[in-house]
Order: sequence, then C-alpha cells, then structure tokens
Amino acid sequence: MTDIQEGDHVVFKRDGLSRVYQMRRNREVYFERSKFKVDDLIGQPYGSTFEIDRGKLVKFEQEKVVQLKETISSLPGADNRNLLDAESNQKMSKDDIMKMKDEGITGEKIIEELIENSETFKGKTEFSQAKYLKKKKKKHILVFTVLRPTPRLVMEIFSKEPGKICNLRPDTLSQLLNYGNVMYGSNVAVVETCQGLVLASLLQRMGGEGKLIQLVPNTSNSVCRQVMDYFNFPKEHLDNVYMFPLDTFSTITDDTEETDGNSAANLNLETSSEKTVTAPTDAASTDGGDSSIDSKTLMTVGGVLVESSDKSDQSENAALLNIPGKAAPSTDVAEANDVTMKDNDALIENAAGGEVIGGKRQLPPNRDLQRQLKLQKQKEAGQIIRNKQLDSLILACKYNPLPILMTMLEFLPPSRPVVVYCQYLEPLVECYTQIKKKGIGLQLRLSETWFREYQVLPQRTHPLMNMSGTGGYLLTFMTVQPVIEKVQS
Amino acid sequence: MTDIQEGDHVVFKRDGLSRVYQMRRNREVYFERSKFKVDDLIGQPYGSTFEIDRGKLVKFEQEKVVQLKETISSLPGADNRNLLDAESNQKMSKDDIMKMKDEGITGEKIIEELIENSETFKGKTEFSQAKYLKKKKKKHILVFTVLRPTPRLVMEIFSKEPGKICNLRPDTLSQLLNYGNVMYGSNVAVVETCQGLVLASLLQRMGGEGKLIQLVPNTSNSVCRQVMDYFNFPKEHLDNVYMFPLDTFSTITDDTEETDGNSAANLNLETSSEKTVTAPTDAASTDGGDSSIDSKTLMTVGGVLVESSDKSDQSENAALLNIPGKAAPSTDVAEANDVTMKDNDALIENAAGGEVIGGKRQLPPNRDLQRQLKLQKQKEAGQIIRNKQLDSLILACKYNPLPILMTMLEFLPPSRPVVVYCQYLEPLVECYTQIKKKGIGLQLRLSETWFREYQVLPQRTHPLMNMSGTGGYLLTFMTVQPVIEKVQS
Amino acid sequence: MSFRKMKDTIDYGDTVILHIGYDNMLPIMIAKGETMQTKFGAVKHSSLVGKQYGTKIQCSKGWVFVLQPTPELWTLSLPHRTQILYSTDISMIIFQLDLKPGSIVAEAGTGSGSLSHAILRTIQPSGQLLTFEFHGERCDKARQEFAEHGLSEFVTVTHRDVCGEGFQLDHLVDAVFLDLPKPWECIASAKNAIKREGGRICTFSPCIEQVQRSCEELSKNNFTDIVTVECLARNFNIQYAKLQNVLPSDVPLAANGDSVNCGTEEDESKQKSHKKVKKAPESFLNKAQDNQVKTAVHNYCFSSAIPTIAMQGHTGFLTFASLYYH
Amino acid sequence: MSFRKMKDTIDYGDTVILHIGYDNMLPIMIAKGETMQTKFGAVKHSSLVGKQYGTKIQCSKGWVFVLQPTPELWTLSLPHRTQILYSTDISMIIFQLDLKPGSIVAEAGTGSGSLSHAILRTIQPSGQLLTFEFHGERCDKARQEFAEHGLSEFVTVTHRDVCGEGFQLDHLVDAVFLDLPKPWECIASAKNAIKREGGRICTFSPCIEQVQRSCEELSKNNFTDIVTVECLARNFNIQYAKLQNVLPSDVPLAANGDSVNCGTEEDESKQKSHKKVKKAPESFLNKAQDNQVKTAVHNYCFSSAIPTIAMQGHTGFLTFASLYYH
Repeated sequence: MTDIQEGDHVVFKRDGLSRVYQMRRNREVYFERSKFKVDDLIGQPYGSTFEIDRGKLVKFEQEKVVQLKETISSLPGADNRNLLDAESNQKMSKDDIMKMKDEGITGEKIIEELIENSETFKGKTEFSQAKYLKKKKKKHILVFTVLRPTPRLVMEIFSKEPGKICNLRPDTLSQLLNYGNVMYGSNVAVVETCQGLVLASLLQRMGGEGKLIQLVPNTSNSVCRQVMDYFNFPKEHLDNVYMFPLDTFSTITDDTEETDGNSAANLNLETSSEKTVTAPTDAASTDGGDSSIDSKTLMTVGGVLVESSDKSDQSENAALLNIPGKAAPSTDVAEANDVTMKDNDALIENAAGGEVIGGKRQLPPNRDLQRQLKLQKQKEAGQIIRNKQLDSLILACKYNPLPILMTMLEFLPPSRPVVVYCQYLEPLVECYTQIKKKGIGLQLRLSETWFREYQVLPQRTHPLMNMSGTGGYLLTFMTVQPVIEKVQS
Repeated sequence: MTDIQEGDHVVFKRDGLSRVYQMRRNREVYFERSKFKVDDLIGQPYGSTFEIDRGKLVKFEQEKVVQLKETISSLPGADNRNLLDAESNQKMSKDDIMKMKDEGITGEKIIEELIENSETFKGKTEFSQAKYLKKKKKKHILVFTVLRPTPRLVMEIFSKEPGKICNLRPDTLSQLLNYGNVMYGSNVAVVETCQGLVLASLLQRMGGEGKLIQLVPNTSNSVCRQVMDYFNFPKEHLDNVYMFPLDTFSTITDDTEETDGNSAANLNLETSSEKTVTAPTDAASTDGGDSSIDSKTLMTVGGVLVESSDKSDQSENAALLNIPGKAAPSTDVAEANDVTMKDNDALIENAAGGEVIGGKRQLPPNRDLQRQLKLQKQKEAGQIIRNKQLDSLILACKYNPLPILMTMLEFLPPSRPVVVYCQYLEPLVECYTQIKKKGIGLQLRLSETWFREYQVLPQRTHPLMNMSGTGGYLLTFMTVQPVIEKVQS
Repeated sequence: MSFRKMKDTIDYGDTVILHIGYDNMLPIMIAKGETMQTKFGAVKHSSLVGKQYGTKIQCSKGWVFVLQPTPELWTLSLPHRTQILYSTDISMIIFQLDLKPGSIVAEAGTGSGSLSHAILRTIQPSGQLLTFEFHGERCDKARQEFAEHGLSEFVTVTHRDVCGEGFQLDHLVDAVFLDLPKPWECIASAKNAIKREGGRICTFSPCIEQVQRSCEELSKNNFTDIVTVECLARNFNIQYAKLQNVLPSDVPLAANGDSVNCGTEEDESKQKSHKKVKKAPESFLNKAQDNQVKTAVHNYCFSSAIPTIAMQGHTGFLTFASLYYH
Repeated sequence: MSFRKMKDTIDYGDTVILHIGYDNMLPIMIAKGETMQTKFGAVKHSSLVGKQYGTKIQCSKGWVFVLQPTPELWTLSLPHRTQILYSTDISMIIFQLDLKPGSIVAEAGTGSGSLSHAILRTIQPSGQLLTFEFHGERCDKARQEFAEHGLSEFVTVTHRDVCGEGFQLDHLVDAVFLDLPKPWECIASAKNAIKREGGRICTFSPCIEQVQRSCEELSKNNFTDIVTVECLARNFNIQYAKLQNVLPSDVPLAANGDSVNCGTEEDESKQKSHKKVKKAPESFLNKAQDNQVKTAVHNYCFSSAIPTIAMQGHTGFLTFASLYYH
C-alpha cells in the first residue's frame, strides 16, 4: 500500500505548506492558485514529487531540487547599499507576467525574463540573487510532494490559522499525546474542539485497539471532526471511536444495573429532541463540499453527521490573526506581501482542507438505523466510564475545563494521567488550584512551551525572524487514591 | 578621577559575580570566602585586576588571564564514557585541601596537587580537562577586577536573588529607563521598591539636572534606598532627589495657593506621628554596618535614615528562590553544588552589599534640622507635581500599581511616557484595561521579554543551559489630552 | 509488564514508581522478600502486592504514593547513566518522526533509555526499536531494564559504535534518531537504513556547530524538509499574591482576580490551600504580609501564575528531515 | 528642539509625531504654509503651533493625536533607509554600554539613525556621538535629521567605511557600537578608540557565525566579560474571554477572574470597553458567543492576557564586552 489509491486522502506538501485532498478520478483540485486534475496521481508511490506545468501534472526529477539548493550558497556581509525599493526596478509589469502565463510559457522561462528585466539583479550580492531566485521560483514554479497524511503534516494545514485548533502547536499536541500516555489499546476519554485533529492523533496512537470516547457537550449540538476523515483510518479503527454527551452524565452516576434502563430512556429523550435540531445541520451539510461522501463511515463511528461550518471558530480565529500586536512580518517587497494576502483568503475559503470541484454525492443512509447505532455506542461508552475503565483523560477544548475535569475525575482510576490543554492560562490556574486543594493529583504541572525554529545555512544561521508567540498552556498530573493505606514495613 | 579614592564605593567583579564595597583604610572585607584589607586598592586605577594570595592583595598580570583562556580549546565529541562519579576519583580529601590552605599554599599549587591526585584526569578529554581546571581555578584562585559601580554591575549583585528587586532583570530595567525617556534634566516621578536601584539608575541618567521625586506610601514607613549609596553620586546630584509621601496626596489636589499652608500643616501632623515610629528604625540602624556613615548625605537628600533590613523582602525572595519548579541547575559534581550553597548563604547574610568588618561610626546629626529639610523638600516635590511639571512616571514596586497610576495620571501633562513594571502580570492587565477604557493612553503596550544568554566557544556554541524564566512585565504608554481640539485643515 | 498496558493492581515483577515528592521518585521492581528504604520509612515489597496503583501508602514517618510507571515518570526517576532527554523534547521527537504502533525505529545511542521507553510505548506491540550503544556496560543495563519492563520482544539492543560501523540496516526502518557527538558521520548509513518508501530522521545536538554539519550532510544525502527547532518548557508556579493599596482604590476593578478589601482571616484560609506548594517560605511571607495589614487595610489579592525564575535554558537543537521515496 | 527636552507646546521647527493608529505614526517637521495629508484628512502645520503636545486633533474624517517625539516613537515612525534596531534591543545596548550624560560613543554604521537618537538622548548635553556610515546618501540624510532635531552639536556624522579604514580615534571614547556585516574587522580599531581607563563595546549581528568570529576577535584583543545575549519582546493582547460551562459548575472557583453566570447584558457593556482594541473581529466574536448563550446560560468569563500569535522571533545577537584599563 505504498501507492496512492483512489479514495485516499493525501497531503500535497510544498515548503511549509500542506493541504489535504481526496483522490478521485476526474476530479479537479485547486492548489496554490492552480487548478488541475489528480487522476495521474493514483497509482503513484507516496513520496513522489510533481510539478504543475501549464495546468498539467508532471513528475519532477530529484536532480532539479538539488540544483536549486546549490544556487543558494554565498557569503553574507556583502552590502546591498543601493537597494531600497526592489519592485520599482522591475521593467516587467504584473500584466506582462499574466500574459506570459496565459500564453503557456513555463515558470522557468518567466523567471529568466524577470531576471533579464531587473535593473538591479546584476548589482546584487550572490546571496541576494539567490534569495530573489528562491522567491520567484516559489511564486512561478509549483512543485509539491504527495504524502500520506500524518498528524504532523495535517497540523501544517492549520499553521496559518491556529485559532481553528485552539492554538495547538506541534509541541503542545505532541506533549498532550505523550503525557496522556496514549498507546496501543488505551481507553481514552477526550474533549476536543480542534476539528478532530486531537481525536485523529489519539486514534492513530491507539493502533486499532482500545476505546476512544469523545465527550461532547450535549446530544443536540454537532461537533466538528473533519480532520478524522483525512487519515484513511480502516473501519476497524473507527469502530473504536465513541461519542458521549456530557448532558447525559447524570445517567451514569447511579451504579445499579437498573439505571441502564433509565439511561436508555434518558438517551431516547435526548435523541428525540435532537431530531429537530439536527435537521438544519444536515441541510447545511449538503453544500459542505465532499464531506457527505464520508458520512457513511462517520455513521458507523457513532456520531451525527458533523460539520466544519463552525462560525464562532472562524471569527475567533480571525480575531487572533488580526491582533494589534507589534511584531510585523518582515517582507521587504510589496509583491510578496500581496501573495501572502491572497493565500490567506484562499485558506479561509477552503476551510482547513483543499477545495474540491465536482465529485459525486451519496444519499444519506437510513436515519433510524443510524440513531440506534449511535445510542448503542453511547451506552457502551457510558459503561466504560462508569466501570472506571479509562486509562487517560485529555481535554483540549474551548469550554471551561474545570467542571468537565472535576466531573470526569470521579470516574478515572488512580495512577492515570490527565492532560488539560487550554489556549488561555487563567482556566488552568483554576484547575491547578482545585486539584492542589483537593490533593487529587501528583506531579501537578502547569507549563507552556517556547518553540523556536532556526534557519541553518552556511554563514547564515539564526533563529527564524518570525515565530509563534503562544502554543497554549498545558496542565498535567497523575490521579491518585487519596485514602491512606497502611502497609507492613 | 580614574583612580580609586578613599570613601568610594567600588565593585569587585569576577565572572558573573559582583559585590560592592566602600573603600576605607584599615578596613577588612569578606569577598568570596576570603578576608583581606583593601588599603592597597586606594590610588589604583579603576579597572585593575587583583588576586588574593594567602590573604593578601596582589596585582594580577594580564598575561595569566590569557593563558588560562588558551588552555580551554579542544574539540567536542570525544567521549567520556568511563566518567560517572568524578568526586570519588579524587584521592585528596576536603580536609587535605583545608590543611594546605592553612599552611599558606597557593591556589595554583593546590590545583596541581588535585590534578596529580585525580585518578581520572588523565583519561579525560582535553575539553573535560579544561572544564575541570576552570572549575578548580574558580574555586581555589581568587582573581577579581575593581570597577566603578554602574547600574549594570550593581544589578549583578542581585542576579541570584532577584526577588529583592522585584525580579527586575537588565532587559526590563533598561526598557524602563528608555521607555521612560529619562534624560538630562528630566523631572521624573518614581515609585520603587527595588532597594534604590531604579532610583539610582534614573538619577544617573539625569546627569545632575532635573528633579527625581520618589513617591513613598507614607511618611511613617521607611523605604530602602541602599543601592543609592553605591554610586558615589556628588552632593549636587543627590540634591535633586525628593521624597513625597502618597498619603499626603490630598494636600496637593486643591489648586489654590492657600492650600500650601494647609499642606504644611498636614505635613507637620504626619511628621510628628513619624517621630515615634522612626525611633526603632534608628535603633536598628546602629547595627546596620557602615550605613550610618552615609547618613549625613542621605539627610540632605531629604529622606529619613533608610534601612535595608526589610524583612518582608527577604522572605519574599526566599520564597521565590525555593520555588518547587522543575528546572534544576545542572551541576554534575557534588562539590560544586556545595560551593553554590555556601555562596548563597553568604549572599543572604551580606544582604546586597559586601560585608564590612570594622570602620568608624559617626553620631547622627541634628534631628530637628533634618526634619525641617525633609519637610521643605516634600513641599517642593508637591509643587512640582501640582504644577504638572513631570516629564515621566515610572512604577516598579510591590504595591498595587493601579491606584497609584490612576491618581498620578491626573498630574501628568499630555504626551508624557509612563512605564509600569510589575513582577506579576495580573495587576498590569487591570491597568491596561483601565487606561484603554478611559482612552487616556496611546501606544499602550503590555509585554514581557525573553532574555537569553549564549555560550560562544569554538565548536561549542549554544544557549546557556540555565536561564531566567521571568524578568517581570512592562506596561508602557504615552499620556494624551483626550479633549478634542478642532484645528484648521 | 507495567510498561505495556495500564494495570489496576501491583504484582510481583512489576516496576512501580514510589512517589516521595515532586522531585523525588524511586523506581522499584517488586520482588519477594525485598524492602525499600525511603526517607519516610521502609516499604516491604510484598505489602504492595495486590494494592491498587495510585494508592497512598502510610510509612512510619509519612506517606508515599505508589504509581504505575509511564515513560514520563520513568524519565524523571530512571538511573542516569548519561545525560538524558526529557519529555518536552521526547514528545516532539515521537511526533515529528510520525511514530505510531507498528513503526520500526533505529536509535543511536541508547544512553539511559529515556527516549527508548517513550518510543516503545508508541510503537508496540507490532513495531520494533533497534537501538545501538557503543558503551558495553550501558548496553547490558539497557537490555536488563527492557527485560524487567516486559519490553524485550519489541527492542533489540546492539553494542556497536554506529559512527564508525554504521547501522548495517538495509531499507528496514521508518525513522532514525541520532543522539551522537558527530551525527553527520552516520547520516549516509541512516539513509540506507530507511525504507525505500521513505521515512523520517531526527538528530539531537547541544551545539549549533553540530547542527550545521548535520544539516549540510542531510542535504547532501537528499533529505528534504530539513527543519531545526528548539523546545523549552516554561513551568508556572501558582502563588496567591497580595499587593498593598497605598492609595485608596476608587477605581472600579475589572472582571478579573481581585477581592479588594480582603481581610486577614479570609486570606489565611485561602492561603492554607496553597501552603502545600511552598512550605517554609510561604509561612514567612504570611508573617511579613500580616505586618503590613496594620498600616494598610486594603490589599489587592489574586492567584498569579508566575514562571519559575530558574528554568532550563537549553537542552539541544532538534533537527528533523524527510527522506522521500528513494 | 523637541528631541532635547520635554516641551509643553508646539513651535515652528519642531518635529512632531502624528499618531494615526498603533502602527501608523507620521513624523512631521512643523513649517509655515505646509499641510500634512492623513487618512483622516489634512492637517495644516500652522494650526498645530501653540497647541499642547498630546492634543487630540479633529480632522475632517476622524481624529489624530499629536505627540512630542521620543526616541522610542521616532524608532516606530522614522523613514527606513536600512533595517533598523528596535527599542527592546536599543534599551539593552544603552544599558549594557553604561551610557549616561557625558559619555562619548562611537557608532558604526549610522543606518537609519534609530539607535543614534536613543544614544543622543542619554549622553547629551555633555556627551558626544561619533557615528560612521559608509553610504554617502544615508550620511547626508542622517546629518540633516540630526540638525532638524536640534541634535547637531552632540553628534558628528562621518562618511567612512570603518571596516576598511578604522575609526581613526585615539583613546577617546567610552563605548563602541558595531552594526556591520563583519564587525570582527573593526575590533582592533575599536580597541584603539576606547579610552585608556577602559570602556565597553557592543556588536549586533543577525547570524551566529558573525558572533563567533567577533567573540574570537574580542578575546584576542583582550576584551573581557564577553557576553552574548538575545532579547525578544513578547506582547500581550488583553481579551475578554468567555468559556462555556458544558457541565453545571458546582465547584467553587478560586479568588481569580470569574463571574460565573455572567449574563449577556453585563458582558456586553464590559466588552464595549475592549472593542477599540480589536475592531471588526471582536464584533464577530460577540455574535458567535451570543448564539451560544441560548444553549448554555453559564459561562466562565475573564480578562485574559494572550501573547500575540505572530511575534518577532529574532532580531540579532548582542555581544557585549569590557576593555579594562589598557
């Protein structure tokens, strides 16, 4: 299975940018302002690199990449004393470039023309020339590698809009998985509002065994699990995912077998009220691109059909991106700035995944069966919780973590790890204080991570000029049995 | 004045460690577990380096320092696979070393003996040998440079107990001075509980002109200005320092000339109540080392005799040093650890300055004159504030900054910088919110600084393994006149 | 067996973590007839058998907790044979190497096994860790530890200096991790170890010069997406702070954190819950603050998250790279 | 004159800062008959004369503030002729070079004069700045700016490439600052420029390789206390956050930040005070949160200081060293 199959979700990766697409014959995709059909990718090995040459996919040879790298080697320190406004020194206009593209002229050729028409290129230092070339190549030559989705790659999709995943960064997600002690066969309870990214990452670490219980606020609200789709999980893995609404929690606090009946009754009540609520959600889903294609799979997962059109998320994210902070990205050429803006727009349009044109749709399956299955799984999840069979508790959501934490801790056995992630520090201070006060956590630790990337190039090594100011905060601890046991000594 | 004069406060500096001492003939000082007389330093140029050789000061030649440096040059990567517990490989005991010292054997000789008696030294890599040598030299050879005190050097005194100066770090203090726009001739109002470090730094930047008004909570409490003494400020500079008690603030809120009389009356009241309170303070000062020597100078500054025995400060600091955090300093040899502990103890014993043995004492001057002068200066300070002649407002204290800030802002002209430093973030969030709400600040900014030091050595360049986790937080803004003025356009 | 799966109760042969304090944890393997000495008194191994993990155990001079080990707890309590990697870096390494159950990983060197345990948790039961160590004694110790922890079937410890002799693996692994003084010397060999369909590599180096040489060598060997990062954990202490209001506060305070006029009694009870965090120092602090109450009735009180003053400033640079289909 | 001393009112010849927004400030020199165009409308220079600094000025389409320049405001509004130093680094440089009124400083290169203005504030009126710039046009512009700002008597701008030709100063200065591509080439010359009684030096370099060569050269030239540091400003936004309580919160919350059950009206008024901070985005946010109120009455509300997501990750390395009596 090292070759790309039809139906696979794959990652297109170029530099620091990733997008996910599902492979379907005859389907056109948009990627980095280019539109092309993906048919030719099917059957190719994962890890292959392609170029878009005048709207067509062409396999890219490794040598070219290397050549490009070698161009960029020069000493710093040479001075560009005459360079102030690079843009005005270019005799070719944007219209000229567009025209060339329309005429089907290759990116390489366009760059050659740009260099010839630059008044300052020859006066630049070797280093500046290389930098210029790199920038132009990125703009005019579209080369990307097709990869199997991994949490690391999928996370890159959100790198420019971290607000969608509660500001999770690779460092914080990775700690969440490790401190949560998630492994093959784990029973994990999770609350997440990170588009399903945490859910998917957990499921992958569970390797097809164990139970993954997603706690959701209530039966009526939909939760976004969009990212789950990207991982091509086999059905057996998805069968291990459960959904449990926190508003039915009272049903599992009674310990008698009898309550199961009660619980079911409760659940029925909840479910019927859900009927009316889910209707608009389903309606909305029909214009949600290809998400309905996977609805069948999702049904068996036990969830309602889920939707990415979480408006509060988007606006929250917008708020976070437009912060009136001071750190300005250092783009020295107006043109480059322009590109960033456009990319951003596209990003928001496409939500997290890649935009897809065309693709057939299926009718929703039997809704009654779906509801029954859901109810059954919900009950199973409740039993796992009640029987204290959880191995870890993980929170990464935009809800107040404290009540969820304190409620769930009742059902967690001792010596189990708990990880609470929050994009705000204050709620975790509350949690810390409560855990400390009640003496129910060991190795209690509240932390954030300083995550820094470096440019490592000959004679030009330094931390990157831009970095992420926050990746959120983590509270970690181990549950304990606070009752003292006397033992022989 | 490039030579050390009797009466000067000077800095003894070695590696990352600084201590301040006042130069007096016939006076013995303790420095780094050595006791010696400082007579020979008087008349020497600032910047001279000395060695303590068997209890005596000896001028140190530059070449030796260089030689020591050159020893430390080797490639990394060689492996010390057999080294685990360095201490047990040393055949010489601590008692042996003490005995050698008692016998007057030099540090160099002791190190030679240590090397000869080390079972593992010869098996170590060149790099490890150099590291070992450096460590032993630091322990057994006491070399230091005598320098004129500057805020930078004096700050190093507190590097191991930042709690004494509200966690100020060089980066935050430097920003406080710059964002405060402090310059020659500035009129600055300051609230500080940083032992006088902020006060002294401000006074130095004012260059003998302008007014420096220290706002203190009330007339009865003493404030610690210990660090002011370290800078050898000429009397004319000190004359520019005023003290204004915030509890007499109501006296300046009335604008009429008449209130001056009122104010004086108020002040008299305050002063008489102070009489009884200051008594124990004065009593305490008699066992405060040489602080009474400078009391005459301090009187003319307009303050009461001030004391460093601020117990709450010390305990606060202790709390901050014993934090149950995780980052452990990486000392791999038990012996080295031992030294650190001892150093720390000494540090607390000596408070911030160097401990001095002997030195003559003077009787306190006329207390009545002192009180009159104080009152006069207090009145002048009140007038400067009332007349809105302040150029900047700077807060760096352990008090709640919000009420002070909001009260003082009434008296600050528009277009003046305000800097509020706090070791906690939360109080500054309150200040930020209020300033924002009232629309009385421009360029409002709440920030902290990531301050990192690097080891730069051939083939061994990396950030230091230990760093400071916080240097406090800064709120900066410019005052404005919120009333709209219509102008011609 | 206690490393492979979460368990409820303690059995003979289990490795358990005796939790004595935040920075004081002892790993012990439960054996018949053995007794563990702690500063709070002795603990007979046999008395722990059958007890639930997470139980609070009364000793003669105080109590300890007995925890089931996780790789994170193990990292904090393991016997150091070398400098070790800590969980912030380890988490990043596992994540960036795309590890999951079934992954095959080559690691050099084994060191004290801090990273190895986290790798094994993630890749077992279908994966394999091939770990290499040039120091004979350390090899033996590691092998013994893995056996004691029930992990032997998922790991092969090889005594070899991979810098000189290479991995000698032919397109077998999904990921390579290098923590060696000269990682660049092994990169060609690492490339050969990585599966034809591609894989990931990570090098850990404390000094930037090592990183520079590694990056050059990675590039030469057609590794792509070369990224060098640093992760630093910044821990917070929660402190109940009380700031004196030296002027009457007529300013309405915002929604946050402030019981102005908080009296002494009320504070005392609040602070008690915090006393466990910092013992001796805080009691001093209380006294000092109480004295101030005489002169100022008004205080601004809040719980504050304060970064620890002393923090880890550097561990090492992590360089990651991909090798695509080759 | 507006740079030398704080003033009350605006005069002809003053340079003032028109504050249009947080990241939008324009420096203008007040001249007869001139008019400044801003996005809020035109401002006649003459109409500002006699006005108090800090005044809010009504334009046709909105208002602006007119501020007296400080070096910090200047740094944020000056015309860029090169990459410039920002106030976090500048503050550190001034502090670490021990500058004060009367200090004599050599600076290379002048660049856009961002650092120069801060140095001049600190060392005037008795000190001197000797600044060197190899780029002729930049030299002229700098000289003109210093003159306009009333600083000419404290500064000498020299057109010279100090890397090739050195400072040509004989034991004259207290401190040297180098912001050059190859600072190591000037260190011997810097040493000669420093007073016999000693002084301080600082080099600013973006890349670590430059730092390494500079440190070596400093050491060779008997500079001591060589320290390399990095300062990064991390700015906070204050956001009023509202987190849904998906379970009834029977847990008593601590002293801090939480009006549980905070209703919609109350929040609305509180949020209004914040709206100015973030305009469009917050109004979206409000709407989104209001929708949630339907399903959950209970919210946990607090003011939160959130680090800006995008921050400056690196400016350069600052290397400081002392030269003692020589």
